[in-house]
Amino acid sequence: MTLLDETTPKTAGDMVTAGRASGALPTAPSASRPAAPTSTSIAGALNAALRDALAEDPNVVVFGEDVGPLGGVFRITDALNAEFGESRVWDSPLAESGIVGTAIGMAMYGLRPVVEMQFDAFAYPAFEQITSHVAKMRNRTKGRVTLPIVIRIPYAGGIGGVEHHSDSSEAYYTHTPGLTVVTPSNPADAYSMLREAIRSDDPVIFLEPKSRYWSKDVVALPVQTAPMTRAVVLREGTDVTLLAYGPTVKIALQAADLGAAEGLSVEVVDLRSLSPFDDETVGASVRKTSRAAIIHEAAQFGGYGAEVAARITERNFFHLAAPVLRITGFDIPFPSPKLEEHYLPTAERVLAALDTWEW
Amino acid sequence: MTLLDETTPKTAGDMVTAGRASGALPTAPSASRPAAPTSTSIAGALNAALRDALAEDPNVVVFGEDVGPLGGVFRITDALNAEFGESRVWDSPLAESGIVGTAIGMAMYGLRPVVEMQFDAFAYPAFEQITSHVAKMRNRTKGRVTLPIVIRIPYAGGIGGVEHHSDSSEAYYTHTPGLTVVTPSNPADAYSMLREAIRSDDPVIFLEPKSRYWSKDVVALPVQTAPMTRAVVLREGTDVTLLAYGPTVKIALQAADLGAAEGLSVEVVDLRSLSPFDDETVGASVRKTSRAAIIHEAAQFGGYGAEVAARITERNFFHLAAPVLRITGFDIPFPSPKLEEHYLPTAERVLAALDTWEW
Amino acid sequence: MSQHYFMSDDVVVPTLPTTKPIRLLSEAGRPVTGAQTAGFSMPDSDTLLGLYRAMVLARRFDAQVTALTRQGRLATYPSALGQEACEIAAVAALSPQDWLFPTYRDSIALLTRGVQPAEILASFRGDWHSGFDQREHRIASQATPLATQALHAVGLATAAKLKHDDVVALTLLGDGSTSEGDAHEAFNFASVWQAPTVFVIQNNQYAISVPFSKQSHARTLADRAIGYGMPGYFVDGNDVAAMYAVISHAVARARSGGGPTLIEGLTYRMEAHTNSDDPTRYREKSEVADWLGRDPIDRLEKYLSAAGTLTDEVRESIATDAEALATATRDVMNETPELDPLELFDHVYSAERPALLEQRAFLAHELAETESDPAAEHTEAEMAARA
Amino acid sequence: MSQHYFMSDDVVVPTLPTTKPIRLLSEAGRPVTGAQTAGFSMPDSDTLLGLYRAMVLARRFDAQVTALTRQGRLATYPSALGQEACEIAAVAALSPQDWLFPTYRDSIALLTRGVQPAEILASFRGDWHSGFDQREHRIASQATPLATQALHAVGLATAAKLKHDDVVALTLLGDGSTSEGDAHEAFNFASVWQAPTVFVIQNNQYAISVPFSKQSHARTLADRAIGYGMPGYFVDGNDVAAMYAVISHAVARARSGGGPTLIEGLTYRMEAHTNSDDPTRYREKSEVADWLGRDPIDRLEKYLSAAGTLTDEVRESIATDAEALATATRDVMNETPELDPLELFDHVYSAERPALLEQRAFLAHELAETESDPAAEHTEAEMAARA
Ligand SMILES: Cc1ncc(C[n+]2csc(CCOP(=O)(O)OP(=O)(O)O)c2C)c(N)n1
Ligand SMILES: Cc1ncc(C[n+]2csc(CCOP(=O)(O)OP(=O)(O)O)c2C)c(N)n1
Ligand SMILES: [Mg+2]
Ligand SMILES: [Mg+2]
Repeated sequence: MTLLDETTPKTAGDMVTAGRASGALPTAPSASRPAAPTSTSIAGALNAALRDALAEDPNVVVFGEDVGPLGGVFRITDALNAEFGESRVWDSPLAESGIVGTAIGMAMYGLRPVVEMQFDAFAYPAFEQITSHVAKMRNRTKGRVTLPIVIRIPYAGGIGGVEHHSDSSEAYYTHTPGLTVVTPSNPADAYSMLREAIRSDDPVIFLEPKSRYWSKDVVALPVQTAPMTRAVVLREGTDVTLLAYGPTVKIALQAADLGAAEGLSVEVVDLRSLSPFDDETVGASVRKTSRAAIIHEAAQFGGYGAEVAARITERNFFHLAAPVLRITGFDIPFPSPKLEEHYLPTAERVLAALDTWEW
Repeated sequence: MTLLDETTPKTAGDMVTAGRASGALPTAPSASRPAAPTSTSIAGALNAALRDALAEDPNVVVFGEDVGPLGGVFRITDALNAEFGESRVWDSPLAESGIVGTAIGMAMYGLRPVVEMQFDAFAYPAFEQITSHVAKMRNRTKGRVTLPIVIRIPYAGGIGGVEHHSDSSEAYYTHTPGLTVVTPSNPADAYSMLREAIRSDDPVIFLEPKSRYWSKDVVALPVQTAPMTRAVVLREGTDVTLLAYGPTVKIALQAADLGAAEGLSVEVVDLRSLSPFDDETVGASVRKTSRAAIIHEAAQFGGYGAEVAARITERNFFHLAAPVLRITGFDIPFPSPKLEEHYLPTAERVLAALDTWEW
Repeated sequence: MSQHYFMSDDVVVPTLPTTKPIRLLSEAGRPVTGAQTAGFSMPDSDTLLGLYRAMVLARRFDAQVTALTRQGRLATYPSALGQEACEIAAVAALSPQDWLFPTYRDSIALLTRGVQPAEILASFRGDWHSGFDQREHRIASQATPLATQALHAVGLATAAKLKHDDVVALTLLGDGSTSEGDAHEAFNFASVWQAPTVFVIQNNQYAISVPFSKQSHARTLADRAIGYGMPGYFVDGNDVAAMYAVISHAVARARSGGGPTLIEGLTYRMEAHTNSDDPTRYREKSEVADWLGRDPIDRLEKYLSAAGTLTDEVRESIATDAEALATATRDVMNETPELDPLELFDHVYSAERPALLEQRAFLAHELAETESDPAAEHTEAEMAARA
Repeated sequence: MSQHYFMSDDVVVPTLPTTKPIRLLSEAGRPVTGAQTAGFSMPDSDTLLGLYRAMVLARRFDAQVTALTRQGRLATYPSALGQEACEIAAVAALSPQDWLFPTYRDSIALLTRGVQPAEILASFRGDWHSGFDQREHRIASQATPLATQALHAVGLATAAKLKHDDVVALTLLGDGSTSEGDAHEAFNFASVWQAPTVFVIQNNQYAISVPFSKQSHARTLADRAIGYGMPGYFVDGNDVAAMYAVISHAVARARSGGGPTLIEGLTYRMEAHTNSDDPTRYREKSEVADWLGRDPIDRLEKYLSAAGTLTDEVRESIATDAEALATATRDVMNETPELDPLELFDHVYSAERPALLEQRAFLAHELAETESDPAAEHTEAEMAARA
């Protein structure tokens, strides 16, 4: 307006809620929530995390396809629309680029949108908004505009889904600088990591292993586990490090059991954070065992395991007794329901792969 | 119609031109074209390849943004609209998903569309069509519907482009089963590989290194070089294998010169085909030199170099004297024009990286 | 050169779609006259009888598959119960050489066009992603990524036009899918290229749980046509006579070089979105009951019966055919198709890839091992036995 | 619950945009009366004078930057020469608290809203991707990926609405960009959510080389509005009075809860797309000359001069300001900003990442080496010297 009337308004910037400092974790549980340990599924934990985040911070909003009265096709947003109303949790029109694009504008204004992509492959229409804006806005504006957006994506297979319902798309996001990509493998992490993701000032791709939604643990919510950017050693061992995340953590643990039966001491690391990668935790484990394998469902070629294998090797070459192995999906489109069992990594395949090493 | 009138038409399928057998390479040059060697740029070679393909096969069509009268922003389609007319080479509306999506329908009907994405980052709106259809159609239909589509994408930096004009997006495509991804580094390959891509029954992502468009060689067109799915040893050496593609091949050759000055015998391999990966050629080189490094512009994390490093290591672990190195862009969004020089790999950085090895 | 459209005097002011849906048959099955027909006339009785027969068979098939799905025999099945008028009219309006681009919801359109139950069900029971020969039937695979197939239809229609072939491409779209960018791009490409394409939106008023009021703020989806300079029709999607008349008109228009048309059929999804959906969470039973009273088959049946076209004899013969179809459909599910997991590697590329052959060999080896030792597991006992 | 819109009697039949563009000032600079004003009235003279001043300054800036670009001082610059009426009217119609979502083409809109030349040029001369403080100016970064910013505008407007803040978001769009899926999704989300958004399409009749006739088959882009149930206006984009009146109306409508509006301003891109474009390949010089005769500044100047508002004195003072602006703009290019390559790593994430710090350290080391030995190269001589 200066050229028009020479007055430069300076007020509106203040209307915008500045992003909150990240890093601080919640200390007090929501008053309304008892802390008694109960059997909780990943789905239930995610639902609780959304509920608590909505209750704690009026800037948190949840929208997407069917997340309102239906509660999402996986029921992760169950009852939230009824509890918080249409202005906090609502059904959007059916358009993923629109969902992510409008979330960007909301985040610019100080909201903290949590959006759901209904299935992995249905996030692809939003790829430009994610890659060219969500990932780059902070850098473009020298940190002046941060985008505290969480994009929740149920991913991977194992549920007998028809075509396009079982993609593992993590490699697309982890290769995109500016994104934080995390994935929980158990209910406690599901709760804690989603809370932390929502509290983060950076955009987070939050990958939910859909085949594990209904797997349960006894947890007392709210719970705070390790920071979401850190890997966690789930099981200690000395002979080999199995690296897994999301849906394959269970397989790694099964493989560890099978291995133990063969006298193999297997260390299992749940990566949790795919970007950033926790070089410290992983490096320490690999230097201890001198052997590592990474397990994921996505196709092998150019998959996330390639990065894991490459960086472990770069950083620990002279500690390695054998090449890092990749136990992954094949380099083919995800199969139809009846054939997915032949595609998905199994504990037996992990053991068979370990057998290929010269010990 | 059977339930309506019990007649099941069986004719229309025949109207559809069946995909031609792939693999056969052209033998005779177009009659109209002299074979005298002339100084030819990559841009010129690509233009000639399109012209010859259009002349040879009436099913070839070229469309996209500004590819008509303007000849494309890089002039790769220069004069083709005038020569072949609006029904063979034309400007489409401005929508990349629309361009790829309609190309799919055309290919289903027997055409061989060659479409242009104006810049790398502007292919992202087409990501769903590429990932969920272009890559999967053949598999979905058990080979009954093949999609002989070429998606040309000028990629990478080095031209002082403003934001979104310098992305290296190869890792997104190479991780997607069903796609063939190739990239030439010199005029002869540009011609030969584009001809072969257009002749392929499978969809090809054809990545054009935009900073090299105007680099020239003396070539006689039409030319037929190695099959597009094979890597080529450009320079023989015994101490180390430098792997490069597209814009970084020049850097590898410079590094080889610098290395030679230091008494280092450097073998340079131009990968040419990113998917499939030519394990045979690369493996032979690496087993000879026992050391390898991969150079690319894209960010390192989850970049194409991760796959290269991982598979070389898997397949040649006990031949390797040192970890495979990655000389790549940083894990940041591509910088603004004045800062790109600090981001892009250089021959000096390659040499510095080789210095980090214990020799 | 650029188009100074505002300077030319022959700009055609577009005709808005009607506010009431175009209708030829009242809900009571009586012929409609006057403005609501929008000048369309009743198809002849042979055509109507053919449509009736196809709708009855389609419904029987759909009900049978839904039942099989409830028994857990299929991975999923999106029913088109209540949408038969849209589905069958769309197929009936096409000539043999035309192409159909359906969605997951449109199995009965495939059936009506001659795809066998076994071929249709292959994907829903999880054998392979698509189970029929697209080229044989001129039907694209049933699209799951919403609205993507509309662009394929435009591309195919454009290719046919370029080759001077007499081919029209018709695509079915859901109301929800019109919100996707691809729907817009398809409308726009079709109109700019004057591609012989017909867009039939089945507005069944829900996208899974999301009601149409949250999907669009427009009076009708047919209004979208205005923005692309193409004709748009808002039609009673439960009136098969009207749907057939309007779609046929659009197909003829496309065939004669008149370009694309957008048609919205207002209908209702009587079943859940798929077997795994729970519609009680988002809609009243009364609403469903309400729409039961507007059933497309009932309506035509009343009309044809009153006209004397639908005799008891014909009705019975159709019923018999329908039962035979249901039996054939059940039989399909009693056959266990031989699936070869190794085929997973065979259709990814036309050319062989050494790395893929390695993976194929790995699986072949694994399968052979399992076969030779079906109980094989890495158990302690087994290890001990082996040692 | 689902919307049985065809059953309700109070459906509003949409009003089609006019076929001739809305106009308040004739090309000769005389006030227009009658139908072509569509009921809009002439802004007051103070406003018009303000618009005039802003247009003159904007044009001077634009010309200066184009000249600097021709000298190779900038990486690129997309000129808005000839589009000043659209650009300045859009900015002038906004209140301070409103947000603007511009594209690469809209630098003069930024200038008019108070962004300093140095801040605008930072991105075009290649210093950093965006050079101004978005929040200070309530202006988003100039968007390059076409139509993406329209969704950001809708999102921001929705957030403001949810917070009950009095904020309108206006986005500028090119004619070509309306073909993108994102444009459609933005129109639809805005109308379904009744977001206080104003979409201003500058139809400059070209998308780089592609004329509007290859972009749309509709009569006007304003016709798109019908399909979203929002008002659409087709306006003479070289008539700043009309653009200001219509945009102000739309902003007021949005502010009062009336939802979004779509406005098409018909204008012309007088310059090449950017400095690297060659428009002789795709358009006639005569066409450009033609549009020179419809210049938006001339038109207003004639009107204001005739009305006595624009005295020689005022004209001179504006000219002086314009020259001062041009000088300031040149001065910007004479300063060499200090760029710290290490800053490349500082804004990617809010939290530190160890691996990124390693890369930062690598570059710091490399920079330090080059600094200490500016001629450093891996030459044989150097190697020998080191040894
Ligand atoms: C791109 C994309 N996003 C989301 C989905 C998930 N999905 C499948 S069906 C559906 C609803 C579609 O509604 P509509 O278009 O009205 O068709 P209907 O199911 O009612 O026939 C959704 C959201 C999808 N298949 N594709
Ligand atoms: C998604 C996307 N595709 C392609 C481009 C390349 N591109 C930049 S400007 C332009 C033309 C835009 O035309 P229009 O929308 O009319 O705006 P104008 O330049 O005329 O102001 C194109 C194709 C882009 N920036 N973004
Ligand atoms: Mg629907
Ligand atoms: Mg334009």
